[in-house]
Amino acid sequence: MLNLILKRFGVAAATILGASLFSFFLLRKLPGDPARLVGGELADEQTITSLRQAMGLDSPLQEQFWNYITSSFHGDLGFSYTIGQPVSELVRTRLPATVELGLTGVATAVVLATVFAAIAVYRKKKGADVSLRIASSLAMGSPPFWLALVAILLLSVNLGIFPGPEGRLSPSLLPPPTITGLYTVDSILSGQFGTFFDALRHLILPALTIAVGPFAFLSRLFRSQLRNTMREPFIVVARSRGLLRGSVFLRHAVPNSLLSLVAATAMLLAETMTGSVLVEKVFGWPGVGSLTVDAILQKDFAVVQGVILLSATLYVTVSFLADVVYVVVDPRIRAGAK
Amino acid sequence: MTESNASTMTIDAANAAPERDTLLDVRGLRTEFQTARGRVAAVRDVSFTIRRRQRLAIVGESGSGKSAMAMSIVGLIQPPGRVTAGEIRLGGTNLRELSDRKLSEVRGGRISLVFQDPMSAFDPIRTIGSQMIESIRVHQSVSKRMARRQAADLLGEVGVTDASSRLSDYPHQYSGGMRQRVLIAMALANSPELVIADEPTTALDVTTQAQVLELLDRLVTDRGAALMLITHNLGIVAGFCDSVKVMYAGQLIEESESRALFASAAHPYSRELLKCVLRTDRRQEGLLSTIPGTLPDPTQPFKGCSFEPRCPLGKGNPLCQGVEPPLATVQGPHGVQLAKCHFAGQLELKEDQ
Amino acid sequence: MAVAVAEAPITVARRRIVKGDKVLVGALGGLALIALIVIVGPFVWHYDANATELTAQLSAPSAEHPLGTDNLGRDLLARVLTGARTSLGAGAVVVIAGAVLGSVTGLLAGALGGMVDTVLTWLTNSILCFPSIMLAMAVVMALKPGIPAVVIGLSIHSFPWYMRTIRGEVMRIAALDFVKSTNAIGASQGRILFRHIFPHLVSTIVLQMAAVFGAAVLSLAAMGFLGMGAQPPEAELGAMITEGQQFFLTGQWWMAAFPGLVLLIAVTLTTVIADRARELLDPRGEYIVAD
Amino acid sequence: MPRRIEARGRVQRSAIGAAVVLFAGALSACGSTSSSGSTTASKPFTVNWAVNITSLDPAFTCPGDENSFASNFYGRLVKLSTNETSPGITQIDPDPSKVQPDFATKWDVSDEGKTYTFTLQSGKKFDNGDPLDAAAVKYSLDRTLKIGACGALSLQLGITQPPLITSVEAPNATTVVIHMRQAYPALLYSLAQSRGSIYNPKEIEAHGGVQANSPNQWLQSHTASSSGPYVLSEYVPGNHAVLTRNPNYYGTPALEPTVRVNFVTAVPTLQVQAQNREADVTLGLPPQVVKNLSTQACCKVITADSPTPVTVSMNYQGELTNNAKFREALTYAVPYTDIINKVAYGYGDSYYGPIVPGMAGYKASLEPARTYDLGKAKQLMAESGVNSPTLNLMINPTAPGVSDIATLLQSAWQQIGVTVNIDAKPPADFTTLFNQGKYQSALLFENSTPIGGYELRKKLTCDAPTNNQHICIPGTMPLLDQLNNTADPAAQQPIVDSLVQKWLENSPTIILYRAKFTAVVSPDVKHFAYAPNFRLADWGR
Repeated sequence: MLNLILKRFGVAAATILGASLFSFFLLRKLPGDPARLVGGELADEQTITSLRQAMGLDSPLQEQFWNYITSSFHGDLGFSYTIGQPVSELVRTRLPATVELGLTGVATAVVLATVFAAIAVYRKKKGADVSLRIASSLAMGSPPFWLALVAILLLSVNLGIFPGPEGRLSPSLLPPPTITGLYTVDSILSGQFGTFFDALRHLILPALTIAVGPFAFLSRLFRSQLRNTMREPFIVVARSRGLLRGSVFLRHAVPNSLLSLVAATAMLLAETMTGSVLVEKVFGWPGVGSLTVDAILQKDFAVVQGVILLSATLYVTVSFLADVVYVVVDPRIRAGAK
Repeated sequence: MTESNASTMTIDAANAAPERDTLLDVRGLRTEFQTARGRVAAVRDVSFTIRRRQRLAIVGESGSGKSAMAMSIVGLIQPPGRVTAGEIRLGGTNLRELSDRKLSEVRGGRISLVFQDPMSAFDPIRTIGSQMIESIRVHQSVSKRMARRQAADLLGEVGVTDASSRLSDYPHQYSGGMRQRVLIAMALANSPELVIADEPTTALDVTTQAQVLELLDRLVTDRGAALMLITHNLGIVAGFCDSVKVMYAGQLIEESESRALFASAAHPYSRELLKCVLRTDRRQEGLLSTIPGTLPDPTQPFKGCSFEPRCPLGKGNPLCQGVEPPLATVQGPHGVQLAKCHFAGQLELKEDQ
Repeated sequence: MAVAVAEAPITVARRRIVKGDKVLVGALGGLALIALIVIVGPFVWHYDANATELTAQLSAPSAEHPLGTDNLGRDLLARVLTGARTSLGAGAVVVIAGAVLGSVTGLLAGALGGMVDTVLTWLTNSILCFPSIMLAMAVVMALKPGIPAVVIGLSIHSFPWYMRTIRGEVMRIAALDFVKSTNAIGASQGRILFRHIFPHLVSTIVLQMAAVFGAAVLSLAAMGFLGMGAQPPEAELGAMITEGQQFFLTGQWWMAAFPGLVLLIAVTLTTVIADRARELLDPRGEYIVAD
Repeated sequence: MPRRIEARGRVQRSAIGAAVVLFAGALSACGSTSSSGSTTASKPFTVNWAVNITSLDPAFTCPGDENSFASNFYGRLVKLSTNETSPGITQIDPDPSKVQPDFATKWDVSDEGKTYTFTLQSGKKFDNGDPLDAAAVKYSLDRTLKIGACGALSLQLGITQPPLITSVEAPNATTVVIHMRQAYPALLYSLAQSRGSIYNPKEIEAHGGVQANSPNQWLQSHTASSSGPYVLSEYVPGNHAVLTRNPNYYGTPALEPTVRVNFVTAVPTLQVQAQNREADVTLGLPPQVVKNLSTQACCKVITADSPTPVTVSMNYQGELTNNAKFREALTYAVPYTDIINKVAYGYGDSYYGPIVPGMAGYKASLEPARTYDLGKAKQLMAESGVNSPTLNLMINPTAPGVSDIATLLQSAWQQIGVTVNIDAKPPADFTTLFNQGKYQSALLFENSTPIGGYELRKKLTCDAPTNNQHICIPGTMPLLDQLNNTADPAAQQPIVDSLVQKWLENSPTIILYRAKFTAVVSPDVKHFAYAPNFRLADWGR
């Protein structure tokens, strides 16, 4: 078992290293000169030279990489000259926003996908199933950023049900004290219910938009998994023991099928955490995604590098956590792990 | 599709058993599957009865419709399968007319099933205990604690040592034989009147098979339940069941007391089956694959006898090819037998030719 | 044995298409229609996608301009047609490039094994740590904003799946008897790969390509939306949504609405096709066996 | 009686549960919409600003917006005078001779104009209590000069080789003496701007000190205390800043006790919040949105003339663009009115010359607007000897409106036989390539200072790093030397005129229009001032 853990850890570390290596050399092959960017339009050669020195751009590439790896172990991810803050600080302030959005979005997707797929499979009539398939195909095919725009136009501008694309909170409100960094959680923990409702209102539209893609994916997966599970012998056996179709469905088919969602959900979570760029951009959500876009356009190495490292780490961690969940939830694997 | 002239007469009727003793009465049961290539009848107008405490074996090759018949009886035939005709009377009620809710009181209550593959018969992520408790509490209004005690007792009864602590184990922690025992225990949890055992020993090794059968035998006897044993292995039927019905291509083609069948089968197919058993006894490989040919294509309508293409006696015979044989009564040395064959009663004669 | 298994479902699928799976045939027809319109349309429609006409600035849809005009008075129908051609064409390139790249690396990793396999597997694991958009953005940053960079990025992101599948299949089939015997006769390795192993995988690869296509088109549009894909004045659906975004809230909804709608329809159709095709080809599909 | 598990019921109940949760969400949404409107009294004065701030240090950073924002935290020796253009709304006067006292109560200029002696207010403090005195002023100016780059360049109005300011002295707590290499009265103008800011030496020394030619990282996201009207009490880069009134400020206290500045680059957000009156002031909206909002009750649009021309810079030494006739031909083939009306939505005006109208040194008679004259353009094309040329036009499409203008130019210049290849670059590449002069032509929104002489020097000095168009017109260098050595504005004018003349003869730049400054303010806003460096202290309800 220890061997297995060590091996997994090794693979994870190699993967993160690979991702950093890949991005590092890809990014350092850039035509633009970051020092010139920082120096600004009127910088003379002397300024550029000393800036290159200060930014560590004058040393050989492999040395730069080594420096980068060693300092990132100490939590130093470099300095963002386009934002004026250390990258670690940026990640610290931006990540909770992304996590809150990603978690809510994926959780919504999981709930909706399981509920609708379950109804579609459970109903004997074809209507529910056909509706689900149409809905999920449309969800799969809709560009999320476009959907966000339409939602904003209809629901917040025209009907005023939701706030405009203004980020996590009404500008007039102060964010709750930082406990977890998630505004909805923090506001409840500190008893600021007005802030909670405001944060929730701001969260609903972006989270729903985020949820569209994962919903399409998960509802398909869960539907086919449920159908397969319903064909498993133990389902008929349970029926033969006198359980009603509904009980068998809820007590046996659904829990067994849910297992198959764990890995997919984990991957979706990792993907939305780092890939929610578009939705963040449209809703003015101050997360990692919108940070990344600006950093790429501004060629802010340190930030892009940091985000990629973060993304790789997230992926590896999340897939590891998914395995842990399996061990906890699935008795067969749990037994194997002992 | 040809109309079969299904006989309403059964061996039981022929033996003139008292009516009040009848537990299950199946009449004209027909089960069809809707497939991409058309409708397929898996069970074709089957009629029979089971008396209380009777032990009945249904024998046939895989694909002959045995399991479909069993599932049809408890109303668990899965779509696209559907029971399209017939009556299934348990006591006075026609099970086909019951709502699913009423029917599920019967399932696992008055009629229990024991399945073929103990590996896949359990929900893999629930403990054995919770599944047993669930089965008990569906039918009996007892507390969880009581149900658990009952479950432990049952487990002890089927020979699981340290029963109460093994209730918390998951299915995969049991061996195949043990799982089959648990399955039997669950089937008997609510004192059923009829146990349908569908190939209960196929997945087990030979020594375990014997133990499981012995267990089944004992428990069924203790509880006074009737047993319907579905198998493709005639070998285990001898000495275990009172009567045997042989199924071929969805039809019952021979009905005999088991002594009578083993002494002299009334249908050529049964004879072939018996030959296989004998060969197996002589330690030869393979069980039933040795009957030459395969089951007829169920999507094609039958003309004549369904066994004709494989029948050592009737192959090529214009009568067998053209006319479906009736279920004929044969008076054998060990009692009345029924066989769906044009040559019923004349098999020895024909064989000698 | 394996040959029979791999061939049969395709035959079944062909038969079903001929017999008429209404949804599949409808979706295929719809997509073919869109492809036709998009390919032929720009030649037929009398407006040029880039011709500005300031007097017709921001006209609502009308008989003259069925989808209206944009803020520079360019005909939106012409732009949508050209834009859809760009988006769908680039999506097709991504799909093909990913499949080719993945097939080659997969065959290499599976056939050569050892160091090559280890390195390639490590590389793909690392690649899969990024969401596709992020990888595309990194490539854009290294090269320059534009469709070529995005296509490269998305292709890189899409190839590991093919590689893994093909690598596994090559390893599995290489162990089978008939391949060993072919080897004994003296057929070269490459011949074995392409004559015997590759054909088994075609249906799997095609299915994956169908599934990736929709996602690729959306990612391309997303990059266009972020200003990292197609560059002005080039018409591309995602970039057109961005252009229309500013006018969306001031009442000129058509600029952003139509490109998005076209994206929605095209990608949904490909999703449906990929779905149905998978059901037809998947042996675990809706097959029914009595008893 | 057998116990049953009511499965169907459960499915329905959970579905209803989900619906209830969603509905509750919607209800709460409605509930708080109504409440948010009524809390305007306690709401901080909110400024939505479409800008990305990368640095808060005016001693280093180049972009005007950043200097503008950062200048609110620092006091300066002098300030610009203002004129009220309409009730409550003021605009600055860039004339250096009208500069007013600020932290300095008065100043004396030596006879030859090379030494300025400032007398400061006494006993003043930074917001954290540290003394605000002559030593701090000397430290601040020295720091700006030492760091170099944009700060030093702007402070010395482009005269850096050799430096204009030779030394700064602080003989006592209330006296600062600035020695210059030569007389240059416009220095007062730059001292009144962000570059003349006074920092707290203690804070800076505690966080990295001063290094030559390098920015101080800490100061990019922090302020060195505050000597100005506002204190930066919260700053989330790329998101928002909260400014609170500095109780120790030496001057007139800020109008609003608290100002929240949201850095929002998403236009829809800005638009929606302006409409909902969630923002008191919205800056940086694209013109069509401003136009749209100007017709709505939510908003009042304030415009001001600002030195922000939109130009196509031609690389003076590039292939094709080195042809003066060709450049001139292009200037006659621009549909100026169309661009102003249809792209700038009327928020712009026309002129043609190196000095923006309203700048010190501008003469309307010298710089009349160009006309759209295709005949003349074609004639000039013929004279130029260039045959069916292709012009590479570099743009940064992330800047609003840029790609529209580029597309229009493409169609317009097509008519005189010029094929335009639009070369879109990401902002970083655009800046790098432009500053290195590696382009043929580039479309940009310029932001110049209102000092004509400075602008001329910046753009026309051969081989200067600021001359990114590589303009080098024979005979201009002696004129520029003469301009550098002339202190008196009246004496400067003839030199400026000749330089402008030279520039016009060579048409190095196509000036499309001058973009007007626009701010969308809510009707509650009673005070608003436009200045090159926004003084938020003068804005309020």
